[in-house]
Amino acid sequence: MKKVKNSRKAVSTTMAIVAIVIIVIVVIAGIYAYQTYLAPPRKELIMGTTDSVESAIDPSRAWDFFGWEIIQNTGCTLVEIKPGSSATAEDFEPALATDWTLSADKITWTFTLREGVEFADGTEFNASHVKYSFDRAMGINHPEGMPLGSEFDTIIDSVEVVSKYVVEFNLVQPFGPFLALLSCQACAIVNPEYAGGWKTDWSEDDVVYYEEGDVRASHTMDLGPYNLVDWTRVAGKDNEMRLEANPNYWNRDADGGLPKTEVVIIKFYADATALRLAIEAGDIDVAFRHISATDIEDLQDDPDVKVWEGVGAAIQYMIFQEDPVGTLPQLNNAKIRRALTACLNRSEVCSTVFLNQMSPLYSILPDGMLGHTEAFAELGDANLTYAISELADLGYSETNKLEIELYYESSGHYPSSAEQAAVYKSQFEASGVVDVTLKSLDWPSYREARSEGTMHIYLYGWYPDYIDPDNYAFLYYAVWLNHHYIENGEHYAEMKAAYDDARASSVESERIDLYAEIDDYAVMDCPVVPIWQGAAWAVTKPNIKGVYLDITQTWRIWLLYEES
Amino acid sequence: MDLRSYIVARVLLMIPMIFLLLSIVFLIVRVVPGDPVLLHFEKKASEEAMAEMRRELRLDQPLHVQYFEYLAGLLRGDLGKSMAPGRDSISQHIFSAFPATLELALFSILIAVGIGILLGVRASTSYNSVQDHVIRVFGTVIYAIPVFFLGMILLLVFSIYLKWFPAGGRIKPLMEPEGLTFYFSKPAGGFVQVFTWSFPVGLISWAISLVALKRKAIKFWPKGLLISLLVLSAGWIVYAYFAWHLMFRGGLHITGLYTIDSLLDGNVVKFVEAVRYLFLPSLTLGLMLSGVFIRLTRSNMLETLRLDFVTAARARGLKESSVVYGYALRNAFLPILTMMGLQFAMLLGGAILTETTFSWPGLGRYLVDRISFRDYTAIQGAVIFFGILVAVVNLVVDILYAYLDPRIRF
Amino acid sequence: MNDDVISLPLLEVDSLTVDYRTRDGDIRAVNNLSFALEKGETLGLVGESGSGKSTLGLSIIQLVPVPGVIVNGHVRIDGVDVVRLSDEEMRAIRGKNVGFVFQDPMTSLNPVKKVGAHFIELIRTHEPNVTEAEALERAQKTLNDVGILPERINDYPHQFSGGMRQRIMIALAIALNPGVVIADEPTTALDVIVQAKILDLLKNLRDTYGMALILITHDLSIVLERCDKIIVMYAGNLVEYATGTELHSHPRHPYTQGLLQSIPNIELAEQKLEAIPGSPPNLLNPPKGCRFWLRCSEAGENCETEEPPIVEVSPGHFVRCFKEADKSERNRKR
Amino acid sequence: MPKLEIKRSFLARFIPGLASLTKRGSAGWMTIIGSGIVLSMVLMTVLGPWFSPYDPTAINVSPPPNPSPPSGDFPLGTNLLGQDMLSRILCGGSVMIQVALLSVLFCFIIGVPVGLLASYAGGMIDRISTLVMDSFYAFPGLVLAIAIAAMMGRGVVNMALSIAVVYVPSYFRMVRSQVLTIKELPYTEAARATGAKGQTVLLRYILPNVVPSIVVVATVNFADAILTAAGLTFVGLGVGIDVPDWGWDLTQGRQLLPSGSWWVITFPGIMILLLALGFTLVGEGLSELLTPRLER
Repeated sequence: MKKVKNSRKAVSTTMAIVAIVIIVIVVIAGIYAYQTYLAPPRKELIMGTTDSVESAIDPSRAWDFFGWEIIQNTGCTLVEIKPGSSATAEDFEPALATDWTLSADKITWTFTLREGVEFADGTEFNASHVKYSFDRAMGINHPEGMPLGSEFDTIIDSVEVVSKYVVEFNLVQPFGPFLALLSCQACAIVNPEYAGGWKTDWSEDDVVYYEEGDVRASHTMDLGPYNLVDWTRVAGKDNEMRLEANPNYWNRDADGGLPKTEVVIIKFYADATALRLAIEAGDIDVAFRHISATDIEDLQDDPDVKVWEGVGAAIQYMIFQEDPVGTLPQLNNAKIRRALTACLNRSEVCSTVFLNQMSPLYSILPDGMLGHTEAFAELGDANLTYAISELADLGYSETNKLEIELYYESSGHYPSSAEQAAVYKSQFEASGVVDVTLKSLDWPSYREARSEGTMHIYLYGWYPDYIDPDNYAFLYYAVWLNHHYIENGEHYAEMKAAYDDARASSVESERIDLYAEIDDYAVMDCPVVPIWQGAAWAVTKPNIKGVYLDITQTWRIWLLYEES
Repeated sequence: MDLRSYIVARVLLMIPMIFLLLSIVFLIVRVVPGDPVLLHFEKKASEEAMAEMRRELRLDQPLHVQYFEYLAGLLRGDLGKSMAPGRDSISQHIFSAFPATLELALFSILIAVGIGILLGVRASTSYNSVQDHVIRVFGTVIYAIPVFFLGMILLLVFSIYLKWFPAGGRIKPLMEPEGLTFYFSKPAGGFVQVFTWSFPVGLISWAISLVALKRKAIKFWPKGLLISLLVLSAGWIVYAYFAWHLMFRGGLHITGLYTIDSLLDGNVVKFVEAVRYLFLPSLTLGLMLSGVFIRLTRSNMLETLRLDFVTAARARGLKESSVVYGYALRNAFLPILTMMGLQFAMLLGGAILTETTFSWPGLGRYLVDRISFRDYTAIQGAVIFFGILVAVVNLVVDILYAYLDPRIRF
Repeated sequence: MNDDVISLPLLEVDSLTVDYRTRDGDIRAVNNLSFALEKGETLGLVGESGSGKSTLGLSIIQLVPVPGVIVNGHVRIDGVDVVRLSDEEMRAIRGKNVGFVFQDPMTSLNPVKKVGAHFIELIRTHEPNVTEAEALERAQKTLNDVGILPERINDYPHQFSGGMRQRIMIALAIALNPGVVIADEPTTALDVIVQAKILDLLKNLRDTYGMALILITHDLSIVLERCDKIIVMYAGNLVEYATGTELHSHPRHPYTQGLLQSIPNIELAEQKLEAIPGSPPNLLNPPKGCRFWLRCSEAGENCETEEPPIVEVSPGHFVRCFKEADKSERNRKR
Repeated sequence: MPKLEIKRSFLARFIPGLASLTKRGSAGWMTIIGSGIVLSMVLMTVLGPWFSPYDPTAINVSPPPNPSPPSGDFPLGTNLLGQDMLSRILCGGSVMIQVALLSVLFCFIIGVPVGLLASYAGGMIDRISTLVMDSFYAFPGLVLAIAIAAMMGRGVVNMALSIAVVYVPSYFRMVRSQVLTIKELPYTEAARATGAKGQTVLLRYILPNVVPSIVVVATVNFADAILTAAGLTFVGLGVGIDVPDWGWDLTQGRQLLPSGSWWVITFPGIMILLLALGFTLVGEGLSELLTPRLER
C-alpha cells in the first residue's frame, strides 16, 4: 500500500514540475502574443550596414567611407551634385549657396548664400559660418584627414566674408574641380557651437570625437536633412544610430518634403553574413555595404528583396614598387612592368572572385567618369605571348624565372584580397617564366610597408573624395603612395604637365584629351595598373524607393522611403 | 598541505600571479619589433605627428615609467588609451563589450553544466552499458570539434536552412532593452575617476573589516584575511558598478545582459528575441564545454557511487534518485565546481571564436578586431582583462568550494 | 496457511549463490549457503576478508555491488522472497525491515548532510506521512537510545568521532525498528575500547528493540560470547555452523580450529598463538576439492578432488569437512 | 614504488607491439583507433600531393560558376576560386600537423628541462619558476596564443611558438610533480647514497621514469595544439592563401555559408575534428594505460 503511495507521490512531483514548466511557457507565449499584438506598427526605416564610423564625424578629420556618409546626411555643403547624375559641370546644384561666379582669372569664386537657413539653436546661417568652417578645416589641417583636405591651403588661399550672404574663395591657382571639391563631405558647414567655438588658432586637439552618452557633442554639423539624435558605440565600433528629420533643413519643403522618411535607424552588423541574413529575415529594410558577391548573386533570385546595382567609384589597382628597398631593381625596368601587366586577366578576376559584380578597368579613371579610356587594353588581357617575348628579351625563361613577391592585405580592408592575389599569382605564373611568392600583411602593417616601399608588387584601392577625374589621376603622383615614379618615371614629366593642365582647366573637352594623354603615358610606364572598378550594391525590401547609387558614392538616406 | 591552507595560499598566490601576468603581458607588447606607432598613420607620418601620438599614449616615457604608470592605472581601473584615432579609453571599450561576453559565458556554462551533469550521471549510473559508451563517445568527440566549426554547422542548420534562429548579433534593431535605467549626470572626470574612488573605499572597508574581526577575536587569521579580502573586493565591485553606470550619462541597461534587462523592462517580446539571439552561440559554447563536464561528472560519479555512504544510503532504502542526486552527485559536485573555475579560461578562449562565428559583439570580437588593427594598447588591455577575470573567477570558485563543503571550516 | 503450524523465520537464506562477473571470469563469492534467523536472535558471520561474508550480508538486502549477481537461491524476509522483488519493492524493505550498519563509520555518512537530515530523509522516505518535525523528534529519541546527545542533531558527520559516528549509523539502522539489523564489521575501524562499547550497545539494542542481529566480522573472538549462532565462512562456503558456546568448546572444522587458536586469551598465561599458514585461494580459479585443503594440516586425498558435504555433527552443529563426514559416516554405520 | 611499475609496464606494453593493446579493454582500443586515425591522416597529408586529382592551389579547375556542390568530377565540390576541395582536403593537413608537431617539440625543449631543473634544484629557482608557470597556466590559453601570434606575425613557426607558450606549463607541472615523487623514492636515494652525481641521478634515474607521463601530456597536447592552431587561423592569424590548409578553408568557407555552400566548410571541419579526435583518443588511451587505477 505504501509503495503505491510513494510512487504516486513521485509521479505527482514530476507532474508538478512539468505543469510549472508548461505554465511558464504558456504565460510567456501569452504575453508575447499580447505584446506583439499591441505593438504599434513601426514607423522607422531600418538600415543595416557592416560599416562603422572610424573615429569621428567631424569634416576636418573624417576620411572614412561611413563617416562621410553620416556627414552627408547630417550636414550640408554649399553645392551638391544632382542625384543619379554623372557629376558633369551641369550637375552641380545649389544647396547652401544659391548662386556662384568665377572671376576671369579663374582665381576667385564668389558664392551667394541661401537666406533664412537656421541652425538647430535658431542662429541664422551666414557667410561667417562658411569662413569659419574652412578656416577651421585648414587650421586643424589633420594629417589623417582627406589628402586634399589636409592640403586645402595648396588650393584655397583664403575665404573672405563679403557681406552677410556673400562669401569669396580666393584660390592659389586655377582649379577646375573646385565645385566638386566644395560638394564633398569635407566641405560641410559646421556649427561653431559644437566645433570648438569662434576662434582662430586651431590644432589637431580641436577635432570633435565621439563622446559616450552625448550624441550632440559628438558631431559638428547641423544643417543637413537629418539630426543624429542617438549614437551608441560598443567597444569602439558603431552599434546603433538614430536619425530624425531636421525641422530646419533648408530643403524641407522641396518636392514632397525632404527627408522622405522622418526617422531612420542605422543598425551595424559585424559582417556581411550577418547583414545578408538580416535583410533576408526582414529585420532591416535596407542593407547597404557590404554584402558579399556570392550573397548578392544569391539574393538576386530572392523575390522578397530587391537588389540595386549602381555605378561604383571604387577602383582596385596594382602597384609595381620602384626599387623596392634593395630587393628587386628589375622592377625599375618599364619593360618588365609592361610584361607583367600583360599577364593579368582582368575579366578572370572579376568572374572568379567577384562573380562578375566588378568590371575590368583599363584606365585609372573609372567608367562613368569624364576622361575614362580603355588605354590599358592595348597590353591586352592574359597576353602571354607578348609577356613571354618581352621577358625573354631580358633573359627570363622557364629555367631562369623572374621571381617576384606579390603582397595582399589580409584583414579585410579590401574585398577578397587573398582570393584576388591567388588569381593574380596563377595569371603571372601561367606565363611559365614568372615565379610568384604570395605574402600577406594585416592592414596597418601593409600600409606601413607601403610607406616604407618594401613590397615588390601590391594591391591597392581607391574611392574618390570629390567627384572629378582629378581625384583619380593624382594616384600617379600621390606622394603618400610612395612608389617613387614621380622622381624617376620615364614619362613622368610629360604626365605631370598634362595633369597640372587638366587640373587648372575648366573646359571639359580639353580635360578629356589631357586625361587620355595621361593614361597613354601610364600604359608606357605601367607604374600603377588599374584592374577593376567596383559596382555599388544595395539590397532593400521590394517596396523601398529612392535608392540612388551613382558615381558620387553618396548614400542619400534622405531620399529613401517606403512605398505603402 | 590541507585544503584550508591551500585556499589561503591560493588567495595569497593570486596577487603575485596577477602581478606577474601583468608584467608578462606588458613585456610581450613591448618586445614587438619595430615601432607600433608607425603603423597607425594613413600616410607616411611626420616625426611631429608620431611624437604627438607617443606623447598621447605615454610611449615617449622610459620603460619603467610606463610600467609604473600602467600599474597605477590598473589600480584605478584605467587600462590606458587605444591607439585607434580618437584615443578612446580602453576601459570604456571593455566595459561596453563585457556584458555581451558575460551573458554568453553565463548561459553557455549553464548549458555545459546542465548537459554535462545530466549525461555524466546517466553514463555513470549505467556504467559500461551502450548508453554509457555513447555518452563517452559524445564527450570525446565534442571535445575535439573546433568550436567555430560546431558553430558554423549549427548556424547552417538552424538559421540558414531552418531559419529558426537569427545568425548573428545580439538582438534585432529597435529591440535593445532599456532595463531600469539610471539617470545620473556625468561626474567630472568620468569613469576613471569614479573607478579610482573605489580603491580607497575598498581599502578602508578592508581595514575596517580587519579591525572588526580582530575585535571579535577570531583566532584563525586566514579566515579574517579571507573575509576582509572579500569585503575589499565587494566594495570595489560595488563602486565599479556605479562607476560603470555613471559613465553613460544617458543611462544604461541595468545589467547589460539583454535577457535580464528585457525582463526588468517587462517586455517579453524583447526577452524572447534576446533568447533567440543568445541561443545558438551559447549552445555552441556550452556543447564544447560539456565534453569536459560529462567526463568529469562521469568519473567523479563512478568514484562516489562506489563510496560507503552511497551503499549505506541504498541500504536504508532511500530512493535511487535521492541516492544518485542527493548523495552521489552532491558529493561529486564539488570537484565539478572546481573544474568550472578552471574551465572558465577555456570558456573565454572558446568565446573569442564563438563571438567571431556569430558576430556576437563581446570582448572576444573586440580582441580580434583590435588585432587586425594592430592596436597594441587595446590588445594589452583586453588580454589583461581576460587574465584578471579568470584569476578572480578561480578565486571565487575556490572560496565557494570552501563554503559549500561542510568538511572545510576555518 | 496457518501461522500456528508453520512459524516462518524472520530471515531465511536458502541455498544462496552469488557470483562476480568480471572481465577475467566469474568469481563465486557465496556458494550455496543457507541459514535461518528468528526474532531476537544474534547470528555471527565470521570469515577472513574475501570469504564472502560481506557479499552475503549485502545480498540479503539485494545490494551486491556491480558486477555481482545472485545466480541462485532465495532470501526470505518475513516470508517474502526478496530476490524476486522489483527494485522499488526491495527499496521499501531496506531500512524499513532490514537495517544495515557498515564497517567504516567515517565514510558511511553523507559528508554534506547534517545528521538530522539523514534521519528525516530515512523516515520520510519510508513513512511519507510523517512531518519533518515528527521525524526529527523520533531521530532525537533514537539518538538518545544510542547514547548521542539529541541536540547534536544539527551537526555534520565530520564533527563526530568514529565511535560516535558508528552510533549514528546504528541509530539510522534501528530508527524504523526493523526486524533484522545486519552489522558488517561494525567495529573494525574503531579502537578497542570503543569496539566493546559499540558491541554492547548493539546487544542492548537488540534486547530493547527485540530485533534479530547479524554480526559480520573477521574476528571470531568478539562473536563467540555475543552470538546465539555462528556461521564460519571460508572462500564463499559455509564451513561450520553452530551456537557460540558449542563452537567455542567443540570446533570441528580445521579452519575454525585455526581461527580459535589465533585468538589471544588473557586467562591463559602461556598461550601459543598460531596463525593459519598460507592465504585464501584465488576465487577466479578455486581449488577443485575442498577450498581449504591447501592450508589444511589434516587434508586427505579426497579433499583435493571432491567437494566435502555438509554434515550435522551434533544437533544444530553443521560442518563441511570430509573428516567429520567420515566420522558421522562411521557413526552411522556403527 | 608505483612509478617504477609504470615504467616497466610502459615498456612491457609497447615493445611487444600493438597486438597486446587489444587485450587492454577500451583504453587499448582507444589507443589503437586513435593512432590509426592519426597515422592515416599523416600518411594522407604526406602522400596527398601525389594522389590529389588536381593541384590544390590551382584556380578554376572547375569551370564557373563556383562554388559548386559535390559532383562526379569534384567529389567534394569546389570552393569560390574553383579549386577542387578533394585535392585541398588531401593536401591540407600539413599546416596543422606541422604546427602541432613543432609546438609539442618546443614545449618539450622548454618545459621538460625547466621542469627537471626547477624540481631538482628546489629552493628559490623552483618557487619562482613554479610561480611563472602557474600564472601562464591559469591564463586563458587561446587569448594568450592569439596575443602572442598577433605580436609575432604569421607563419607556421610563429604559430607553433605561440601555442607552445600556452602549453609549456602543463609539461613543467607534470615533470615537476613526477620528479618530486621520484626524488624521494628509495632507489634514487640509493643512487645518491652510492655517490652518483646530481646530473647522473637526474638523467639516468629520474628522466626515464618521467618519460611515460610526458608522452601522455604530449599526446593530449597534440589535440589541443591542433584546435588552437585552427582557432588562430580562424581569427586571421593563420598562414597565407597559397598553402592548402583545412583551417583556412574552414575560415573562408564561413562567408559562403548563407548561400548554403555546406561542402566548403563541412569537409575541412571534419578533417580537423578527426585529427584532433585521433590525438585525443591516443592521449586518453595512453593515460589510462599508463596510470595505475583502481580496477573495478
